Amino acid sequence: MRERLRELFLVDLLRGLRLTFSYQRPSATYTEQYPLERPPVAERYRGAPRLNNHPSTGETLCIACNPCALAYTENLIVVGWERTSDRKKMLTTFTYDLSRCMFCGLCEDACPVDALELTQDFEVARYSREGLIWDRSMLEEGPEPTRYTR
Amino acid sequence: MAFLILSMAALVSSILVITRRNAVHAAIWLIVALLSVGGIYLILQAEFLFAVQIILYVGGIMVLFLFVLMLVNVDASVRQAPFNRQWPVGLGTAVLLLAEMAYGFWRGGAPLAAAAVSTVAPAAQGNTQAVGMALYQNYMLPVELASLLLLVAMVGAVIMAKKRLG
Amino acid sequence: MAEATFLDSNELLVNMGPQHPATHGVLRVKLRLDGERVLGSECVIGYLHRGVEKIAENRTYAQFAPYTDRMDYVAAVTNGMGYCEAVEKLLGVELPPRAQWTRMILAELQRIASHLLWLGTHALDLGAMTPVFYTFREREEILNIFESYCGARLTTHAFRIGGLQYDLYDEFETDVRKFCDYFPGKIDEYEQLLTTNRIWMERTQGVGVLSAEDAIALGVTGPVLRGSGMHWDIRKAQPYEAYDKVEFDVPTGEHGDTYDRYLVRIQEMRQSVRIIRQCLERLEPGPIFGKVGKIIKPPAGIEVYHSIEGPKGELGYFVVSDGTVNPYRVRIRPPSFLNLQALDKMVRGHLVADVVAIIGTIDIVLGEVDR
Amino acid sequence: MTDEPKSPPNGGTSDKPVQRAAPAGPVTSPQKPAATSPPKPTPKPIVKPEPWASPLLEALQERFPGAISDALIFRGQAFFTVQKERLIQVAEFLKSEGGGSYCLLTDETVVDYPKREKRFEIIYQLYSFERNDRLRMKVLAGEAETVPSVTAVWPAANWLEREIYDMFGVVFEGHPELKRILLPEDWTGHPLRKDYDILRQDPEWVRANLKIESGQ
Amino acid sequence: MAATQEVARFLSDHSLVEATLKIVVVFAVLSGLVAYLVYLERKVLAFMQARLGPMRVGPWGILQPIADGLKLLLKEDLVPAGADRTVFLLAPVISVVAAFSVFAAIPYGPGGWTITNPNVGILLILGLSSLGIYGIILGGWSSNSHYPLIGSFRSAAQLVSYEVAAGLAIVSVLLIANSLSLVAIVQRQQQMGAWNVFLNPVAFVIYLIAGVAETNRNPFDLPEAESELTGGFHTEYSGFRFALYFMAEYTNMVLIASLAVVLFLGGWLRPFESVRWLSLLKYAPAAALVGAAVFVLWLGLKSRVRAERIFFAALAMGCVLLAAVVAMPAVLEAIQGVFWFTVKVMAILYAFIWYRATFPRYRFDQLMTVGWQRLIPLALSSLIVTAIMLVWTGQRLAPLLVANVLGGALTVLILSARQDSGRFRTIEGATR
Amino acid sequence: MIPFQWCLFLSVGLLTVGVIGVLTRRNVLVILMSIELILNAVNINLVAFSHYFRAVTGQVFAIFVITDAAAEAVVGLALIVALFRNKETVNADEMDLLKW
Repeated sequence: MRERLRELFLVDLLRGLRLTFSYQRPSATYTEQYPLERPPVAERYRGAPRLNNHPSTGETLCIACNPCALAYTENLIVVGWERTSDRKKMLTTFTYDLSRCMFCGLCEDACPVDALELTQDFEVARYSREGLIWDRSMLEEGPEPTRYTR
Repeated sequence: MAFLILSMAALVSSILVITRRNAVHAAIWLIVALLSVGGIYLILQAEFLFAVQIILYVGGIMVLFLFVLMLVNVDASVRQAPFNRQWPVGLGTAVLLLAEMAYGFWRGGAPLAAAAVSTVAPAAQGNTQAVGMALYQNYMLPVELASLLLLVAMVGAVIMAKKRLG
Repeated sequence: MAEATFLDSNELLVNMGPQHPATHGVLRVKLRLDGERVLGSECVIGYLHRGVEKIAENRTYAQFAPYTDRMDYVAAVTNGMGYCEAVEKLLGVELPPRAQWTRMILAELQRIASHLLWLGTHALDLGAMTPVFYTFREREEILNIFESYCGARLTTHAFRIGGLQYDLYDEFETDVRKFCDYFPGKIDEYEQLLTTNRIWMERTQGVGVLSAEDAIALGVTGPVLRGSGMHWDIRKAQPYEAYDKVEFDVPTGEHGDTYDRYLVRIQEMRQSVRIIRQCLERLEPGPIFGKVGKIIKPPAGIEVYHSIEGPKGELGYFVVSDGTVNPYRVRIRPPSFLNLQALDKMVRGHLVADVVAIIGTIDIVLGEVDR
Repeated sequence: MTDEPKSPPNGGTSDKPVQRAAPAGPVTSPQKPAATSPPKPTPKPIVKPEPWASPLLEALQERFPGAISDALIFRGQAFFTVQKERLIQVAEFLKSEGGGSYCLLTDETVVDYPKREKRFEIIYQLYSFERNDRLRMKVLAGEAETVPSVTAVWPAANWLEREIYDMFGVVFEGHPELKRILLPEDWTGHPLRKDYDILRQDPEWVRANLKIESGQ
Repeated sequence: MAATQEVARFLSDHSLVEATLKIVVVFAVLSGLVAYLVYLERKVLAFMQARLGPMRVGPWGILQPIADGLKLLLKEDLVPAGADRTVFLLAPVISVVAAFSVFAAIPYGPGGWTITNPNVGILLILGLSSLGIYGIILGGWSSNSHYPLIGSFRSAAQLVSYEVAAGLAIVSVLLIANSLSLVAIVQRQQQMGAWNVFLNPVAFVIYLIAGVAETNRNPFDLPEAESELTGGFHTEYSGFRFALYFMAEYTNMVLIASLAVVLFLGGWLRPFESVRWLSLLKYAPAAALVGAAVFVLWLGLKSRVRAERIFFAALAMGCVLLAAVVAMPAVLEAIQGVFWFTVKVMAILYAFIWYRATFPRYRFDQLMTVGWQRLIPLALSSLIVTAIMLVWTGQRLAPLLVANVLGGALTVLILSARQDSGRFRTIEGATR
Repeated sequence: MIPFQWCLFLSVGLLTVGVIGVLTRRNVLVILMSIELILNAVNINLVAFSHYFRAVTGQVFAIFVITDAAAEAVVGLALIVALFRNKETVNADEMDLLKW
């Protein structure tokens, strides 16, 4: 009988209506106005790659050892180097093909010297495929962060 | 003036009804004709009938027509000849009919028009009320019969249009 | 569709998908109709086929792990966990407790996230447009936890063979606890919108009935099987990780219809919260990596099948080793693939509008079906 | 992917050309554990499959003498090989109550050993709800041989066998509609065979259907 | 010549100019209202779904309707191959004309606040609004595509079925009012001192449900169920013609709401007119404007964009000024009726949006079941009960109300008696 | 004011057109529509007489005619649907069998 009465007076529907009504309070809004307010990204976020320089000397930390290129077989990292006179490896070029990257972090894991790092920058979209192939200077300076204005 | 326009519209669209190849177009023209006739009712101060015409004819029967028209495959009939083989006979019969009517008018039209009371303002009570009173006082039995007719038609239609099982 | 749809008593072939709002991706269903009633169906799949199993043969064991995330892309953590466990089983590695509890917490969170996505889209298919926004809001919280833990939200690559890549971040426990505290209230809200709603009941009750016998015969697993009344959950039947040390119930349906499957999944979310709470209690500092070498190179000629209870059903990995660093063969047993096979059985005799509900209730992810 | 962008000429391609690591043998899989982990290559001795002994196996051998071979167990997972001709009977027996009611066919797949005489090893993963037990059954088949379909025993095998046909080209006899399932109907080759080159994925088909040059 | 004389008389007629003016005003206001109804719907839906809705075009997205309209106007007007071109182009026009023409007979306020008051007003409205079906059927048919065809069939079937229920609900109001004229219906409610919703709540509920169904809105939005039929009858339409359909649809919403207000909620009447101490409700228009000003000011204060702050401040200022004007006794008296009419219409429109945010969608056969097997018997029983009570006790509030509620409840119970009561299921996790 | 005869002329015109339609068209649906035209012609007459002779009876009869038209249309259309299902045609001259 109770059930019947509830059905008769549309209680089930009214409960739903009450719920949606209560959500109209401004504090319940969950939207982030993305370009206006940039969402905070976690510390461990795996975003655009960066090739770190030494903070004080400005020299690259990369020792051109190559495991990053081998860590991931999508063949997206190409490390170029040459031997110096004392048979040490010197990094010359470093290309990173973001169009093939799936941000798994294996290359970062492989780097023994914290040179290659996936940063918190997540805006890596480009207008061309070529724009996604980052060379060494791009990797060292990082992408230009997009500025949004209204 | 308005009467002339409306009656011309009714006549022209009714001619289009019977000449269009595509039955859906014919139905659309029929709707126009019916609306014009409804307008004539309005001019003749039959507001209730006007409303009934629109609701029942235009809003009900013609929707049904369109429904059925779209259900049955009209593509084939569009390509076929719209008229049947004995159309000259039909046309002749119609012309004969027209002639007969004309004769009737010629002989009896004038006295009829003379007998017509010149129009005056409608009765104080609304047209709807008058019709309603007439329907439910003088014509009670026909109303009941009409409702019975509708019921029978409905049942018959359902039975006929139903898909056979098995 | 022929013009004379409604009058013909002939059969009629209708194509649903692969671009259709209600097929959840690139599924194409060929429906044989009598009017609006479904006489039979045939699924055409493979639009998202990427040859994951072939890729596995050309990658090392560790390198293949990120690819598993891309199969059931709404439950990446569970996929990765299954794969890592399969390889660990192959190697005979034991995990330290902290790694096990962490994996369980994340896997259960992922189960909730997957169910939330299912709930939202399923409701959307049936015309309730609001739940999807609510469920995505809660799913967002889970994804935030994932992001803080491993740096990615969707394709997490959260675990490594032998343990965890990262230890938990500092606020992990507070975050998860907070989620566990407020989430059951949100489930109540979804239920207010749907469970007792008469329209929802009419749309789902008695629709897509699948008996337990049929379900087993067709290889259906997971919530769909449980909705048909089979009390079977791999976490209970053949516990992996440390599921034998936590208490939880296995919800089962009775009628095997869409409504029961809906209730089962709702209950499963509650149970997952329960598991997570217990895991949090047991979580203690300690090592997070088992004894695995730098190079994973199992001996030749051994093979192992390992399956876990994914959000969609039994997710199995069959790994064969030939003694090199690359697996000789990795076979993935996708739950959605076999569950989708039951679609034909379920849609027969229902209306076209029910097909939408039934596809929704199987909870398929085409990335997993096609691999 | 065959001609990948080389590093610029001055980049020392001398001793280590950049290359995919696929079959390159002892290239390190750069696992960098966060916590301490012992660096020794094999953590503990790995057991080999051992002979399997169980009442079920005895019953099987008794009912189907000579049909069962190579009954082994590894990591608690039992498996055995069945003669192809007796497959259906064995399957029916296993599904029946006397055989342990293995009524759920969890998976059916193939491992391809092209060097063996019978290159295809068809694998059936069975599960019994009553015994809460998994069982692995194998059937060997050569290149051009057909295998009896188990769809009559376990309807779940329908799509699984179609997938096997699609990926390996194993033909199942008695399957209701054996056609490709994941790949297009006019695809040539069976990609999961070991001798199917991943780099030559039917460029003809790609050109005809996708109107592009194969990207591989 | 008689005709020319007639034309001359027609033109010099004072009432003709007045009517034209009114038509223009009503059309303009209605178009604006419809455009902003879409905005309102998006916003309210968004808030109910914990979102913000349109935010990009103008402050808080208030220019969104203009942007949408411009976009639709500038879009290519596609006619699918194989379509019946003339009919295809004509169909949306029929829809829109039918939807707009009906507003001629709606009384927005007392006295001159109506374009025309025909004595068969309600019949006229029902008739004209039923012409909208042609827009739907012909549009779906002429598209020469399957989904629109099915969509249009569903739509038309739905419209026709639910019109019966709505019509029956209206008839019980007509019985109480004793007239077909909308003005007379409102006046009768004034005389009775009670709105019809209190005399016959069952009919009101039926009318509301049927109204939702007639406007093809959730939970009865099957013709446009995108998860099944992509877009319904207007799938193939684009650009301006799509906009016409869109307008027709939302105009119909306004129409259903207006009719509900006139028939059941006392039209232009102020609530509690007979209660003396509540007569300060008279100042509600001014108060509403002040409230709007405060709200706008609050929005402006929250905004971080300078231009927006200025805009909102100006808007608030305008509202306050308008409030001052409105507060003048003469103006207040004049707009009283229209104000309350609008408020009630907006409330019902809000309810329509609210339903959309909350309910799932019915299946087509269930929709028909609800229409034919629930609503129509209920409406019939309500009609019979009303008629009996009118004859028996006359037009008195209490007996009518009690009898209608009891009759309605009884009917529902009888109707649902056949249903199994085991619908409410729960599943608890079982440990075994 | 409108002369009485005009109404009658219109009525005759509609009637003739309707008769032509009934007699010459092949499509059963169009024939049905022509019948509706004839009925409308009758109605115009009835309403006109009712108006000019100030008797409401004509309108009452017009209402009966409309009722009849509705019944006729419903049954006719149902027949056509049933016929179409069996014969796949809507042409009158092909429906020449006494059984189906």
